[in-house]
Amino acid sequence: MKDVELKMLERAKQLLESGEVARVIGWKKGEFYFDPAPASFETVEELGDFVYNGFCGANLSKYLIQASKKEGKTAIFLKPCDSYSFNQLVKEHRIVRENIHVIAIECQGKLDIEKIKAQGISAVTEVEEEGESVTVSSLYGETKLNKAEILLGKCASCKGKTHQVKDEEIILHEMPAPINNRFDEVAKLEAMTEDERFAFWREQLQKCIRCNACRNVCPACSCVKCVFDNPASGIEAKANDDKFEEQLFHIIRAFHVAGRCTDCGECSRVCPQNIPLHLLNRKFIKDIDGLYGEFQAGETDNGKTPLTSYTESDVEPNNALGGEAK
Amino acid sequence: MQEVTTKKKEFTPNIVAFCCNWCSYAGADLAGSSRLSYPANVKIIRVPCSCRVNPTFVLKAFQQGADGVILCGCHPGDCHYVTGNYYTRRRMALLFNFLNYMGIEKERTRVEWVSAAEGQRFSAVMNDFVKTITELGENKRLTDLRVKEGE
Amino acid sequence: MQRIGVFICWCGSNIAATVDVKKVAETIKSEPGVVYSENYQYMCSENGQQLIKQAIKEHNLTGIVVGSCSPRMHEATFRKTAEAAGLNPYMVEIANIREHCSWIHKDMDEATEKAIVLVRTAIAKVKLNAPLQAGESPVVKRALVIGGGIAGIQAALDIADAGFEVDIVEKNATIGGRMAQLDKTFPTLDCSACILTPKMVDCAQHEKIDILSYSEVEEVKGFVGNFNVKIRRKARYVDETKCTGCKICMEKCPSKKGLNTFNMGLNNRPAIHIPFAQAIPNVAVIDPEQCIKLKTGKCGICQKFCGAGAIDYEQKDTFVEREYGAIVVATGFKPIALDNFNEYGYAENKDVITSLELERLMNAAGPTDGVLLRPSDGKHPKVITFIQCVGSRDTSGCGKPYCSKICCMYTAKHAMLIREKYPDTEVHVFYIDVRTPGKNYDEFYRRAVEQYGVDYIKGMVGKVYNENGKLMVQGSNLIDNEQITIESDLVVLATAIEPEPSIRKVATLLTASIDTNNFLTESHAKLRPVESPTAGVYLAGVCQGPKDIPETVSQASACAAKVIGLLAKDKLKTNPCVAVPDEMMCNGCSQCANVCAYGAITYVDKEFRLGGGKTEIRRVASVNPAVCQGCGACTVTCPSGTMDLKGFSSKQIMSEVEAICKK
Amino acid sequence: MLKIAKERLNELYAKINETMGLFMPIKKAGEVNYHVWGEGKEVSLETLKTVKSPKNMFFPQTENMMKFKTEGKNIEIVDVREKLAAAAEDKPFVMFGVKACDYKAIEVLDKVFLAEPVDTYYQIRRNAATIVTLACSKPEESCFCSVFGIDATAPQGDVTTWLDENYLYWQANTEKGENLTKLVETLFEKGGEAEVETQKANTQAILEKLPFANLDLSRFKPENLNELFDDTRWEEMSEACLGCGTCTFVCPTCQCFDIRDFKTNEGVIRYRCWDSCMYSDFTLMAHGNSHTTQMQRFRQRFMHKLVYYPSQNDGLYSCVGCGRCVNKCPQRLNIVKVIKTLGGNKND
Repeated sequence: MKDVELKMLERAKQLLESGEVARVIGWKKGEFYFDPAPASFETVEELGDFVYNGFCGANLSKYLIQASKKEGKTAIFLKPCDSYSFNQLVKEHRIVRENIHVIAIECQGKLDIEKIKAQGISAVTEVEEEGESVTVSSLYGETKLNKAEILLGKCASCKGKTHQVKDEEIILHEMPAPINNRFDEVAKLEAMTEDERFAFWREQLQKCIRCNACRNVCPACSCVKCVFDNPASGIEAKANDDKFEEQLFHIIRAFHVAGRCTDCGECSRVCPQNIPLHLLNRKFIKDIDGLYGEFQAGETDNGKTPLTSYTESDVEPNNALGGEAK
Repeated sequence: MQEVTTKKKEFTPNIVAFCCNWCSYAGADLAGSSRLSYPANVKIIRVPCSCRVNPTFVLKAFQQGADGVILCGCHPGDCHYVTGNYYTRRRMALLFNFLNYMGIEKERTRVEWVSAAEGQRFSAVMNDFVKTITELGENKRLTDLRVKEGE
Repeated sequence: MQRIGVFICWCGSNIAATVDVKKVAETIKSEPGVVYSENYQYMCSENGQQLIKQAIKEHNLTGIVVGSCSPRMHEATFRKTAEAAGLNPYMVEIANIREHCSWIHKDMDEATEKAIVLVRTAIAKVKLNAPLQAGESPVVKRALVIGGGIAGIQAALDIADAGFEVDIVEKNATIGGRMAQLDKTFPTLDCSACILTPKMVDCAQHEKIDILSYSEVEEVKGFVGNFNVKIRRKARYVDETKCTGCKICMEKCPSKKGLNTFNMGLNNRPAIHIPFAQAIPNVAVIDPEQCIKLKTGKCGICQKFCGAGAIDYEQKDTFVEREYGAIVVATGFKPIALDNFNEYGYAENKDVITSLELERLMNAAGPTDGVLLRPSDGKHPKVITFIQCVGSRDTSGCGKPYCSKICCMYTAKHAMLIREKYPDTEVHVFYIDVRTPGKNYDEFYRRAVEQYGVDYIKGMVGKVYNENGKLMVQGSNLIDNEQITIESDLVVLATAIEPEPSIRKVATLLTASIDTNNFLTESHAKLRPVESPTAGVYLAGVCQGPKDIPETVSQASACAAKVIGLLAKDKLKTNPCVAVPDEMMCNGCSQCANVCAYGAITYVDKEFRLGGGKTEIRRVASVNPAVCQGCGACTVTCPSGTMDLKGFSSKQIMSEVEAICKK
Repeated sequence: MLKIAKERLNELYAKINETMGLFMPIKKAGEVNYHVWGEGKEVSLETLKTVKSPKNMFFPQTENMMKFKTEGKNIEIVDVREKLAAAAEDKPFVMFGVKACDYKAIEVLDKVFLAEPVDTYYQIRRNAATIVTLACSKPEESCFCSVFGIDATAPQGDVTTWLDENYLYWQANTEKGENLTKLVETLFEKGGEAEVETQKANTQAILEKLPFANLDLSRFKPENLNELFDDTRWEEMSEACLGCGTCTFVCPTCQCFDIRDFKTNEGVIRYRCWDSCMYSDFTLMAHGNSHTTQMQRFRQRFMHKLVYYPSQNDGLYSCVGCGRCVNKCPQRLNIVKVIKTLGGNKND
């Protein structure tokens, strides 16, 4: 992975030095190996902090809403799954495509520091990646972990390693094959009784602190002003005061991104209470696939979404239960 | 136990029906002028087209304590606005499915197409829906407890 | 602070018998915002309206709620009342306590309680109403008539006579439509051509009428008063301005084996042809599927012989775009296909024919020059059996559930004409019911039975089959309660009629609604029978429902009257209840435009102040209020809540929900 | 000092629960937060950082302030504090297992809510609570309480406790603590001073090794306010900020709230709920918003923690180094990065 990072750094330098782009959006070093933060680099000096490692899970595409409106071109590093979000944002006219230089980068699956800590490892100071094994050093000792156990939730059901958009690419090694299990958990929930499902979601959503991290990180939630922040919407709510509001927020959010959500998994990655929010969006995706034919948001940067199109023979709502056309 | 049973019997659900102006509201009018009765706990909100019904309205109704929500519109293909109800059909199919996924009883939500000529059907649909919701009981899963404070 | 007035109508005893109107009015008085609440026997009456007007003025009302019949009935009435008293007409809400309450509930307490909730709901809404101003749009003083049959012709003539320009778009090469194919007309038995063709000529000669034959509507944009229509003028390969209608080409054309559709395919016609002698325009047309020159490039005989030099094999479809203020749809009908009715043996037996085919066989200008000869062998049929309701009043799903309305009368006509001309012919008619409402209709039918000795048999036909060259019609006689078989030479099927299939496309273009039988839907079955729900679109003839010639002509004239009324105005008021975007919230994502059926939404780049002296250019939605029809599809598609609908705003609907749910 | 064997802790909880409410770190749906204790609940005392901090118990995320009951045109105002006070008196509660940083955070909040004018809602709950703290024995990499002078090995509180493999050690510090001790005394035996001292020393050694132990706060002083405010690096520090409220909602000292109305069947409930300076509508007023960019909002948060608050509270920082924001920020921004960028490290 180090070679990929070096190549990216080299390319970023070239682009900035040649003046081809005014800024490069990537990740910069944090306090630890495992906490790189998204960053915009405007000078070669700033690139001193540039990093690309197993913890660069963040989807950077949303930053382009602002960046693509700035003076000069912006180069961005997109992992395969981020490229879907990019396309979707272009489709919705949120990104000025001409102002962006997309560098498709290699991704071998990203790691989740919370999962590492959940193994009982506390006070992590260093992480080393070596192929499929990860060595974690802490103040209390050293542990070797298998990469598969500590993948980010979204990477554990990777949609595939094909970029949907790119102007150039930095891919030095073969990337792992897609993992087609993303509807398994949804199906498991579907198989439960209504009571069990209600209990499951109640318990999960009760944790919600309405911090809006899921919404604010979501590339599909790119509204200038969210209905939940807008007193004129009639459903404005700042903090949850009742179980209903948690449901309202998550139901409406899932509905608003239905047909637009690319399943990038950022919502679940950022949730401080680890609510499996992606299972909400995946339900919509699964139903759309089942009822109206397979659809992957962000596969292209144009065309209608399943909710802005129809066929005369669509299934009736009362018969649509379970998400399969009858 | 005794008390619970009697309470259950007394339960009269509160039903919100969104009706499109051109077909279903007119169908409800026809039910009226044909004197085809349905329970008084069905209350109709007139919307220009079923496609005007935002999922937030449906949720708002449940929040405020409605026990069932039904959307009525022109039959697919007959929409006064050409395609409005086609969008309704997709939106509500997905929304209702989703609500059920969250554990909301699937019978609580319904979409029916009722033309302006179907007064009989309107009445039948409403009678049936009220019966279903009465059997299902109170909406407890999507209601906002604050709304009912003091009850 | 809102000052709401509430007016509860008794509607005589219609409401007052089951709703305690006084209690409703009294209870509502304590609703926040309500400053006046009254009940009255008939709010819609002159006195009732006077009461409202007075209250608006005396109590300075900012909004009113009328608890009465359906808003579909009197909303407009009370809006006018409010306006007359100086209140914006959109500050009126109706609580439907009749159709949705008093008429369906029997228990007074229950109905009263519901009425109170309904009135409260209307109050909740009216509190959020905003005064709306109807916009204005100019009216193009020209009408389009789609379809050149008798309905279209009549409508066009009436409109043109009032001094407005009219274009008739006819998809066939000539106007005239179905009526041109008919022989005689009931109940007077005058010759169809004799009464129709002068009207066709009138059209052709009228300085205000432009006939676009062999043309079809391709695209319709705009809205009432301002339709922009793109019309495809199909290539007829004959220059309309040059052709003199001499018909030499028809004689010389070597490709003569085309089915003569005007004669229902009972004989043939050349590739280049004029559909019938009195065609308007009297101009030839080439069937490209049949023309040797157009198919192989070799021939060109007609061009050689055409003295006028009118033949143009290179002709292409052309398009004209015109503006219209109003559109009349008169697309007519066709008999249904009989594929689902094998029992009548129509496909196997040449001598089983439809009534329209019989019309051609009896017409002097038809394939047999008016002599009734049966298709199989050209002999005079001696026994003719008519079968009624073939595909009409059919609930089996094979045919149509409705009554085609014209069959009883034309069958009586056919039977009578045959008995008149060929008295030795035996005529039987199988019928379910004979329906003869209409002036002189029943008399006409009785003449057929009593004077002309037509044998009417009440009963259905089970089967028609060929036995030794004879057509055996096996049916039941319900009066005598017996199964009978009639050995016939000719069987005539009174085939159901259905709207011309092209209607679907036309309806889509016009965004006019269609019922389950493909008939165009009228705005109100009784009170607005010739208007489509789409403003500025009117319906004439069978496209709206089965009807005979007198009815069609009446409806066409009624359409014309409506169109004239519209075109006589210089400006139109537009519906103010349209979508309105809040630009501050708009992401410019285009989802709303994707679901707008009217193309009312466009996007513009706008500059917004961000604070700190910074600005940002954003793509935002913009709604054309004259094009928007106010369905609200965009409002739900919009995730940011940018789109709202005036008159049915999200806040209004949610406040209604709240009011209903409040216990 | 008293002690109780680890396996008898449930008896202790049950005993407290007989007469008082008992809130403690309990795992529910995979996450540890303060919940009401009950038999069979998954207690997780060792968890250093509950997702929501204990502040939620005194300053709940949402709380009704009053009700406007309407009937027709009449409005009656209902003061909910009477009910609240009665309930608190009826059943005072124990907060069990509060860590040193979180206890310090309550002190920070006290200075805001208990200063004149007193926030009576907060006060009622605060008075009803007996706080039992628990010393940390296994600090994490994101912990930096020592930077703020907090001793994680000996937290304050009404009662201080230490937990090792075998025992929970108990020491009352206040009258409230004594009262609580009396209630549960019978369960305890005496002793444990030596074990506690050992644990303190061990923990102390780790605390010194923590990566953030040497953060330098010296620059965050009222006199540097303008200089810090105008620092050009705020822009790059905040550029990845999503504007979500995670940091503020997990923070044990963030105290901003908003007041809103909610319509009910009976009228209107006026409630307050946590607000976040990270939100675009924070301090939104009729004239508009005084913070128009995310940078300004971001700066507000850290300036408040490190400069504004201390300048009004005798140098007391309103960060306690719990490290929740370090763990939870979706894009890995946090106060440590800000302190390092603007203040530096003592060893640098």
